[in-house]
Amino acid sequence: MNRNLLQVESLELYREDHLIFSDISFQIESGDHLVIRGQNGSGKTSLIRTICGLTQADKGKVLWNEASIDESLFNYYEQLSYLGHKNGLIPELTLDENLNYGLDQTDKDGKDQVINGFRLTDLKHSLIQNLSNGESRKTALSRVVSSKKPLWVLDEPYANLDSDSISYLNNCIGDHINTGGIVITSTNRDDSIATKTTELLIGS
Amino acid sequence: MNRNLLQVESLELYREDHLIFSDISFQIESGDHLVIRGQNGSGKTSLIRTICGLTQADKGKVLWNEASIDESLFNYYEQLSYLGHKNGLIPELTLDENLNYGLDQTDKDGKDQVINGFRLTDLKHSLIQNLSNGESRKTALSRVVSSKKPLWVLDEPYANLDSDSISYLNNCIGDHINTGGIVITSTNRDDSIATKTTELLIGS
Amino acid sequence: MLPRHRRFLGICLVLLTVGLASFFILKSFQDNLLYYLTPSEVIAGKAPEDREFRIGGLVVTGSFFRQTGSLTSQFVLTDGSASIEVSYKGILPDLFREGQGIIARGKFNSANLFIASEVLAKHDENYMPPEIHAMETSLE
Amino acid sequence: MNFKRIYKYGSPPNYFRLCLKYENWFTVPGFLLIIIGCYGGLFLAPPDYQMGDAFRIIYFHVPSAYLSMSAYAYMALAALVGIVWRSNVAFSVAKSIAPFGASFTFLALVTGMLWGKPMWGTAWVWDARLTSEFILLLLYLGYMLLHASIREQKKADRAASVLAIVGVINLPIIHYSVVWWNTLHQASTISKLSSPSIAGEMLWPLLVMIFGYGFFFWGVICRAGATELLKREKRSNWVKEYVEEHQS
Amino acid sequence: MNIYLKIFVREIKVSMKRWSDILTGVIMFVLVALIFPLTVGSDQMFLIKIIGPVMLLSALLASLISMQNIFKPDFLNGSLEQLTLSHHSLNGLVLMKILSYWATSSLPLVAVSVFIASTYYVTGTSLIAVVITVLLASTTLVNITALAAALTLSVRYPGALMTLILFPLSLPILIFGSKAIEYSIVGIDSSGPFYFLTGMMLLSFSLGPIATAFAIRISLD
Amino acid sequence: MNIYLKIFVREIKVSMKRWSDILTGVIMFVLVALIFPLTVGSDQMFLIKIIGPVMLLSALLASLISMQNIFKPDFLNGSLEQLTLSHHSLNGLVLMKILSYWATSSLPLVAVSVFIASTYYVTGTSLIAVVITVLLASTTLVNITALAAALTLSVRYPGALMTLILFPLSLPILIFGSKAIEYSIVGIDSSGPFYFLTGMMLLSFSLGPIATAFAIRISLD
Ligand code: HEM
Ligand SMILES: Nc1ncnc2c1ncn2[C@@H]1O[C@H](COP(=O)(O)OP(=O)(O)OP(=O)(O)O)[C@@H](O)[C@H]1O
Ligand SMILES: Nc1ncnc2c1ncn2[C@@H]1O[C@H](COP(=O)(O)OP(=O)(O)OP(=O)(O)O)[C@@H](O)[C@H]1O
Ligand SMILES: [Mg+2]
Ligand SMILES: [Mg+2]
Repeated sequence: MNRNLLQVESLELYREDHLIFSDISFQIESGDHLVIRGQNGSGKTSLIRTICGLTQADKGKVLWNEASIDESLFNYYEQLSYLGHKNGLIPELTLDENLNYGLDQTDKDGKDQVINGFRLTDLKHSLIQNLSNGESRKTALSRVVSSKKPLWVLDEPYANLDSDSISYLNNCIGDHINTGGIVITSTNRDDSIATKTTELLIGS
Repeated sequence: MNRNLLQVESLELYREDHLIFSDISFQIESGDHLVIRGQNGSGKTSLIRTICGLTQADKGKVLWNEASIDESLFNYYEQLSYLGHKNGLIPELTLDENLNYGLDQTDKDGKDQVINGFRLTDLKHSLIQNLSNGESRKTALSRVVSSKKPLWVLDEPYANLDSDSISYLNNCIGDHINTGGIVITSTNRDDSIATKTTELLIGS
Repeated sequence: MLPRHRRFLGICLVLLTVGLASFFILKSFQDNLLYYLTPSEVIAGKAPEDREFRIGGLVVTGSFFRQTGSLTSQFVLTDGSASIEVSYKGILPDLFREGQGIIARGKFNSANLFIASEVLAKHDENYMPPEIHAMETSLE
Repeated sequence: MNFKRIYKYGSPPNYFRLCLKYENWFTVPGFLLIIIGCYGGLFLAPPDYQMGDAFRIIYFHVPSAYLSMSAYAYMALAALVGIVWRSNVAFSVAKSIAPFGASFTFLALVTGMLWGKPMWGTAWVWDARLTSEFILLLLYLGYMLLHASIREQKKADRAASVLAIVGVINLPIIHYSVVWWNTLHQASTISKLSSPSIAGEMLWPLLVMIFGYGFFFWGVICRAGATELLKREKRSNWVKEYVEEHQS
Repeated sequence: MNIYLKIFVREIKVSMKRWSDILTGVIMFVLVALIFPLTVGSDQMFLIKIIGPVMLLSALLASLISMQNIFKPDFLNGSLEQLTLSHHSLNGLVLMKILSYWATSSLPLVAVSVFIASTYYVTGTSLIAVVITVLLASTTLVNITALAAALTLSVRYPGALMTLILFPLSLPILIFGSKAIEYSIVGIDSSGPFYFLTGMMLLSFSLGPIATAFAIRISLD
Repeated sequence: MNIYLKIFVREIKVSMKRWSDILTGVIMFVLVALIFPLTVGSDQMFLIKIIGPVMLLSALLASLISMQNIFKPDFLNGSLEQLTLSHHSLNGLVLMKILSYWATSSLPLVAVSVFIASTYYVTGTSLIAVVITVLLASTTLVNITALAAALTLSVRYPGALMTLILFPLSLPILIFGSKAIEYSIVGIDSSGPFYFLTGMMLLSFSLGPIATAFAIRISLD
């Protein structure tokens, strides 16, 4: 993988006159895992959505490989895989269909391996609407992990996962950053995350 | 509070020819906190919904104070406060309106105290749709905590909460069982829960 | 294909379709999207049978007549080349007078008389004081 | 084009200052012109050879009709600028135009109906001109409602702007309806520039009224747009300074 | 497989699972069309007079009802976010979604319109005219409805706004569609309305998805 | 405050926030009513002939559109679960919900129908007949639509039931409603259809909420 660089410069966001965050700047590059840590309502989700270009910041900008993402959205999105609080899965389709009909390149072997790692193989042909909470979350995570995109942005990936799944996810993240990927996750606990991480504390 | 007794007798549930759980029996009474522990997809949610009478079991029954809940649904529901994976809040109403127009008796002081405990006081007049994930979860929990019903059934209450909120919730649960309440929660982690608990392990 | 090329292709496609669309829409305006038909079109057989439709034209000067004490009036409509006899029972609009453009809705009876169920006056785009109008008409 | 200049004059504080400064340059002449136009139209102009005095509705109908359309064009233009340059100024102008545009459309419809009842013999027919003008009113209403029902300001601006821009397609339809279709509504009188088919002494009050409406409209928009802008920019320094200045 | 084709296939699959929506559209169509002969009586002259508006009205309602949900579920379950964050052209993806809706909701209508028209005593070339009109009009309406749906995505209960936006944009289609049917049944030259309908169809297909995609981006903000 | 009253008030409040849905019904009503004079022309004889079906059809569509969302959002956000788990009578709670929808969506229609009827040249006692018909019919339709909505809540009971419920149940209302209007305009004794409508209204109010509550319980399983 090429070396990549994500820069965030003095972001500021208001929602209906209410300041969510201000003056957030950081810079991460290939091999980094940034954990955004903060209490409930501290603005983690809002920050993540801004970094992904879903929300327009009131001030500041996000740069991907030194180009503002607003100007090179396609290039940016070609490299970005995002998972928010919502899983982005279609409940009427099966797990397998959801992964196959996704928007990213699919690589059958890699995908099967991830599904297996999350122990979802038996559920491959179950409809998403019949899966348990954690199972659908893991499906959505499988999509990200098997996407082959360098930048992963995950909003609270650990909530609702059992301990085996957490450690498998941590393995995946570890592998990813070791091969030059970048990962951003958010959490509101003080639990320790396995891989070497940078931390961004937001909120008071 | 009167002493209450919840008995579960050899429950068994199938979903589309797939056995979710079988032969689950336990008995808890005033002062107990039952933690249902299991991995993702082990059937915690299904069990909880069966205990609440939302899902019909294929075998076995649930007894509340020695009467089958199917036969005395009203009596049972008069004592039950439930929180599932979904919060059950109306997004167009404010936090306060959601609590006031809920279905349970409201006791203004108690409610305000809980809201304060979860540090939601500032958000009292925000619409639910504008709250963050954890904030709406805490609102839903406040509804249960301030409901004054003896039996609380909470499905993964800890996911998405920050540590302060978790410890406040644990306080509330502790108070509740000390005054003769019964609490059932589910979790898929090995994290320790503050109060004295009984455990039910499900899944392999 | 590079995103740039794809984008270019997309833009071309859109422009092409918009062009084609404008062609069709403009073409439709040349055809009959009429609120009313002119007498010559009616004579040429463009009018529907057994069905109400609208004719527009000028009231031929001197053609108007009404039986005293009756609401039924009769007049001839023309567009210069063809004319049609119209009968109408009801109150006429203020602007109705000979030489004025009007629109009548109705259908032909067996005697080929156009029985109007509604008569509207169509004002033209000229505005002038009476004196000038008198001058202009006398010049003609 | 020199974008620097656009940025300079399009910056909120500059725009705000310009608005306050020139507001009266529009409202006052607009007011005067309307008074003169009313007097000229109602008393000086001779009656029409056919319609008599009833034709004087023209002095209210035509200006409102013109303004209803041009206001929509300005609104859509502002919306476009807003979307392309993410300009708060443009969005506030667009937003403040909508209610006035809607009122003028309503006025055009009402005066037209008042006029149509005696002249045509009916207040309303569904011909192309009348229908398309009615659609214009709906478009204004749609813009306002859409804006009102999205709580997030930025989002509301942009979503409503899309609607405004899509609706522009209606403007040529209104204007050319009388050419493309045989409508009950008359064809153009003054907007065919070569030779207006209206006598001079009837025309001048009409022109005066048209300009009066236009000036007045811009005056009002200056004020409304500036107020809107102040509301939106209330967090910025220049507004804080402005407010402090005017409180002391 | 080409990504756009893939999304098209996926959406068709999903629509098939949501067939209740499709069926509702068809039922609406039938209901509106049947109510007049059932209540007013089957006087042929009268039926021929109203078939134009009835057909167009049914088409509008059917597309309104079956398209209300074109983006909303995806918006709620987060897959619209994923669509927006893909590096493929959002315009193209949206077009595919619209096309799949068109295939599963408009095409059945066109088929049904044949039967309806026959119960209205329309036959021969007029029948073909009716079918073509329904096809052109419903295709245009699909695009307009999609735009209205996207614009009102972030409004939680978008019904009214959607209708209010839909109304002015679809009125010309309703009027010219009715005219096209009327003219061809009565025997007047109906090429004018047909040209107009075709033009609007093309216009809606070229500009509609772009505006819709933009509106989607906005509502996710 | 009595719990049922409380829920009624809450639902009215929510409806007010969802005012868009209310408006949709009204706009739908106006749209359907306008399209005929717009395309066929405003011939008085013709308009009086079609006002019956037009009114009933509009009422059906309006209630369909504004009621589609009566349970779905609550189902998705989990508050329907909470409703079911309360120790109050679910039938009663559902009745309150239906009543609040009736108040905010049917009553405006009744008001609008007065204006529509006058543009269709209906006056005097016929006007009153129209208003009463719309009132009775839309009240019945509210109950039927609620049932259909509840049945279609769960994915496992899809559109087929909607067809089975809505179509046959509303057809009699449409037919007898149109007859009631027609008879009273033409001057025939219209008490027959009115008795029928009243009967259906009472029936739907007594059995509708029970069936609806039951359907909700099923779909939550
Ligand atoms: C409800 C009824 C009416 C509506 C909605 C209506 C609408 C309009 C509109 C939108 C315009 C501006 C057209 C443009 O700028 O291209 C206009 C212009 C005009 N209208 Fe009307 N109108 C109505 C009735 C009437 C009547 C009854 C008369 C006179 C008998 C009339 C006379 C005029 C005149 C003289 C113009 C100026 C034409 C020009 O020079 O461009 N209108 N009307
Ligand atoms: N549209 C909005 N209008 C008003 N306030 C909003 C809006 N969206 C978010 N907020 C507020 O912004 C704050 C931050 O929200 P955000 O979802 O980013 O928090 P978070 O850190 O992700 O929290 P959690 O851990 O609970 O997910 C919250 O207090 C929320 O109430
Ligand atoms: N309707 C259904 N049809 C088929 N299988 C189902 C259905 N509902 C649930 N299941 C299956 O039952 C199992 C248990 O689901 P449940 O939601 O109870 O798990 P859980 O323990 O709550 O998991 P989590 O920790 O992820 O919330 C899952 O494997 C799920 O796929
Ligand atoms: Mg969050
Ligand atoms: Mg669970």
